[in-house]
Amino acid sequence: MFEDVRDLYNATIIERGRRPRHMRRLDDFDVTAKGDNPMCGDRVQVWVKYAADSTIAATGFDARGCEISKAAADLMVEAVAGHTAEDTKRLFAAFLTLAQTGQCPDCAEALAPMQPLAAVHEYPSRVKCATLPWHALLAALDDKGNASSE
Amino acid sequence: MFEDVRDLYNATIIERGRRPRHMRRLDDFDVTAKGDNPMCGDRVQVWVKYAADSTIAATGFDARGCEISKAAADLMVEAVAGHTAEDTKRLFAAFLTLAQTGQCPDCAEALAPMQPLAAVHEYPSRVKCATLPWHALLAALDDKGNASSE
Amino acid sequence: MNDLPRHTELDIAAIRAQFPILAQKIRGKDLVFLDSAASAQKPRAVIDAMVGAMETQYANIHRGLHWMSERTTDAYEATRDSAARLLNAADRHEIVFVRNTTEAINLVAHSYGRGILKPGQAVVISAMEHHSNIVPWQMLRDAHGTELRIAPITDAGELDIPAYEALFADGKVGLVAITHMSNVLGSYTPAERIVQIAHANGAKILLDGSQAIVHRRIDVQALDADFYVFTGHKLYGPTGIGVLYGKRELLEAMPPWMGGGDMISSVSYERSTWAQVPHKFEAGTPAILEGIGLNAAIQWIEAIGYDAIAAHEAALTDHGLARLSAIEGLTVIGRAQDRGGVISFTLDRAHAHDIATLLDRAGIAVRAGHHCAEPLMRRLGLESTARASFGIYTTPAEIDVLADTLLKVREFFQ
Amino acid sequence: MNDLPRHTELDIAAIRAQFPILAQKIRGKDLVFLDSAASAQKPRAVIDAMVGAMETQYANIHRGLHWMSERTTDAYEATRDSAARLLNAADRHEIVFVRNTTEAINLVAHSYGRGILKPGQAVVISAMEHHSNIVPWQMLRDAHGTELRIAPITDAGELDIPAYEALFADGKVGLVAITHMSNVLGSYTPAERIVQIAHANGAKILLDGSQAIVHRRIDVQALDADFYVFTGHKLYGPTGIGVLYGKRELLEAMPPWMGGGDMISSVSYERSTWAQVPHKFEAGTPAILEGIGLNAAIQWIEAIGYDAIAAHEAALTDHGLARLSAIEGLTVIGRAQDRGGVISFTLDRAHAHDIATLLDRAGIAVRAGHHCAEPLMRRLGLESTARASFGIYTTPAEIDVLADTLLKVREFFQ
Ligand SMILES: Cc1ncc(COP(=O)(O)O)c(C=O)c1O
Ligand SMILES: Cc1ncc(COP(=O)(O)O)c(C=O)c1O
Repeated sequence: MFEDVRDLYNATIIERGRRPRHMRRLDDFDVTAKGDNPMCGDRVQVWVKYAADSTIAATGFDARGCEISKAAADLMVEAVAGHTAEDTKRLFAAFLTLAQTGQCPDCAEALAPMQPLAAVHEYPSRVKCATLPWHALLAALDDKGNASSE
Repeated sequence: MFEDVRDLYNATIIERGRRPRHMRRLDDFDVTAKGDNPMCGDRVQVWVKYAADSTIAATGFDARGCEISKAAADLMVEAVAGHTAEDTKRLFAAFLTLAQTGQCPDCAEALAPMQPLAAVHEYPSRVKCATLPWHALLAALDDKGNASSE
Repeated sequence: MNDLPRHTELDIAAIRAQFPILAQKIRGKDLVFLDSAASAQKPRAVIDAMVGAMETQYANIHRGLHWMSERTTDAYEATRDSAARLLNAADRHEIVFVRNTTEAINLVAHSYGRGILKPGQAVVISAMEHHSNIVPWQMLRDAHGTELRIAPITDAGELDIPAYEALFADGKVGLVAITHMSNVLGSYTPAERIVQIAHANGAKILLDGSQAIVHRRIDVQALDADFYVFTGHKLYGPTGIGVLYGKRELLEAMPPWMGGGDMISSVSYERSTWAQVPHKFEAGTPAILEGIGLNAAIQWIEAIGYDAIAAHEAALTDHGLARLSAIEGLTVIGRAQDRGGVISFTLDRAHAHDIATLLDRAGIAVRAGHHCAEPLMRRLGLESTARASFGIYTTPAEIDVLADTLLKVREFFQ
Repeated sequence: MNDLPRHTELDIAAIRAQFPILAQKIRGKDLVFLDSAASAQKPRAVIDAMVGAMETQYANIHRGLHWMSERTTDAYEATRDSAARLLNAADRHEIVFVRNTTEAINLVAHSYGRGILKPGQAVVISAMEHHSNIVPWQMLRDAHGTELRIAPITDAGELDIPAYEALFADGKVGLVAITHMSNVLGSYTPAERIVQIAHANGAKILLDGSQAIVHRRIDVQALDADFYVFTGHKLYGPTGIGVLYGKRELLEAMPPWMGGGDMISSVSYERSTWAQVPHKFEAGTPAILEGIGLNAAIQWIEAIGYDAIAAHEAALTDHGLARLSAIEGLTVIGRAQDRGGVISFTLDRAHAHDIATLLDRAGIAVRAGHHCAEPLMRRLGLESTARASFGIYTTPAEIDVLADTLLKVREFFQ
């Protein structure tokens, strides 16, 4: 019956949504921020530790919400590892295009981990689930404390 | 062209609207009240002097507004002369029926002066012009100060 | 209030035929619309009334001396009579038109709250309110120094009456604002009783009838409610129009809220005076077309009759509870004795949003999330639920489609 | 703002054919609708958009994960883009939906007035404001201790610029709220100039565009307006919907007004946090269908183009002024240089209400009274005027019918 939704709920998403690999609070972190989607109640918090060269050394998160937002957070951690804040913002812009259109002409290789979310563009009201952890991450990098995926 | 509106703008109304006979402030009065129709800006003030037996000895008014409201005020003064406050309220109830329906099954003879306004019921938004002075009069009799024909 | 669901037969096919939207396909599947508690679909009668006004009889109202304005004023003001009749209000002047329930509650929170309540007095709400009936009282608390007290609910999702009554002990409660039916749990609150308790303790009471009035006959005089509010779009009417009922002497004592045209008696720069109720609370050009549409909705409801509606919806709810409860891993949230056509549920291993997305692929519209009731979710220990809600046009067959599809959703997330 | 009326030809017959109501007869006479400044008639495009939504695509918005809700959200939010485009706003988040101009001004009077202005600061309005732009500032004065200052007008009915400028001398003025076009006199105010003067004196400014936007292209960035407000029903759209434009940083700095669903980010009993702008100011289920109708109206206006509209209306107004001024005993009220399609007048020996009643018998709809501008009437030394106002669909022939009939009204009251 739900064959067509396997494009979104593919094996990676289901696995990462169920058993996220990076869902943990960092005790030793430089910045953190929360993100929430007020329309549906999804919440996420992200912690970041920088390396000496200002690239991201470690990211952890805590999330309550759907499979999509948890899987997106988990994959994001891998995508941004080793990148500077500047780079991460560019990655987010590219991911936003991917999430909204399914296309990503100038996707850096770094965005490969996010590819399993490409089909979310066919589910417009779920795009925010996929981008919420990124909003929180960017708020953390900007030291803003809070973000919303409204 | 305007033959049909002569039922409302009949000779009496035009004459009384233009040259009201009782439009004057009473210097010696017992009660007074103002009335206004907030939707169109018509205003009227009424002064009443009682006789020793509590009937209305004299009524005066000041009005700004249309022919209908001025004529109605002028005719009202004649209709209520010599009546008690109680009687006047009954007269108003009867006049309201006349103004709203054109019919007045239990119109007392006292209401004869108001008959030239019978056609106002065909002009629903003008009924308030005709009843405004009565609202002010009743407010005066109840010593209320203000009335509105909303 | 005492409509025991009787077995009145509603001709559902004929009713459905009056809702053009129900014939739509969603991705090739029949639309199964189970989101009426968020907003109901509109019958032909409502659509026609609005179109008729726009095509044949429209002008601004109240201030016009010409034919179009007179006719439009009559049509709009006739809605006030209909709303008064629907609520059994004593007096048409007790009906104030607003945009929706939210505005109605904000109006009372502002005009009664700041105008009549004193700092230090308390407002009581319940633990199962919609945000609309929480936030305005919070804002009042923060701006005006009133206290906010929460009447708890039981684990079954019913108002905890002894605990509610205890909130009045110190005599500080000035106003109660409580839902008449929960949009999450489907529970009715025992309105007569909570009104009596409020009154016995010298407090006024507002009932949020957004959900209740869709399913049950309301009689504000029998309830002795001080304020009763509802929103047109859930009652098969247009968006943009709602009703605040208030007892006349209360409305008269309250200062106005918004200023502008239509709500004044006279204006000068030094001092303006206010129109009589209800106009004092209706500033500016009203939602004229929406008022006309609401009248059509009310008349349409009256023609069907609350007995038939209540019986139909009780049967649907029983059927829905039976079918959903039978699904392994599905938990129905809220088990109130007296409940209406709203069923919230969770499913093991599947988040509400994911459920809703899968159901949507099958053409089934349900809502998922906190349903604008975050504090209630917290009380229930949940993040979110999925919610199926029924309207006059809902059929048992649609509930079967929901249940059958949920079985497949469960499999999918196995 | 710089549309010099050019002689663009509007196909008025084709435009009129889009307004079903214009074919109505009033007591056997052709309807001559000259009351568009009170509220405009609705074109087929607006009617169809609303019907289309109700028949094929409707659900509550913003919180839904199903097809109907997604589509309805898109349709409603598309109106925000259209409104931003219409006003040339920099950012769609600067568009707040409200019921009408009146609510927009009350929102600013509340949130900016109580939230940002300090007691002792002054608000400037003009001597030709609609009650909607007087009473909210009066209520603010009385509740919050701000001062209310009135910028005078000249006898021609234009804003007295030197006198306006003088009001800022003591540096107390925090906010100006002024009409962009008078609904009584038809005068435009020189918006760029009054904005500059306000800003040069450190004050923010709100322009009431209820009338202006019907006739002229508005560019809030070129004007540098801080707030710009208009009401949908005068712009050929539905009732129940209007727009508040506000610069983003101002909206962000302002506290919310109404509390409820959709305007929150999170809710707990202790403390709630607010959604981002514009949602912070949009509590409760919005006027969804009306928003969709407004979008159709905006697109319809854009398709016709403000150049064509302005040229047509300038020609109509010239013709109207010429024909009416030629009537003995008739006085046109207001002689501003820069004016739009609204003509107020008085007639010797005939009160405005009586004029309106007689015109109505001839099928002609005009307004009579104080036009919700009592203080302006007092300034003019009048009780009331009759007012003819023009829309896109008005024809020179209709103005001739008005003028010819007024001659007969004059005779009647001779
Ligand atoms: C200049 C002006 N401002 C404000 C308003 C009020 O508009 P609304 O009644 O739609 O709020 C009007 C129209 O009535 C107007 O002409
Ligand atoms: C119980 C209850 N109260 C209040 C509301 C708010 O209604 P509206 O959004 O129409 O103001 C709703 C619906 O959303 C509701 O279900």
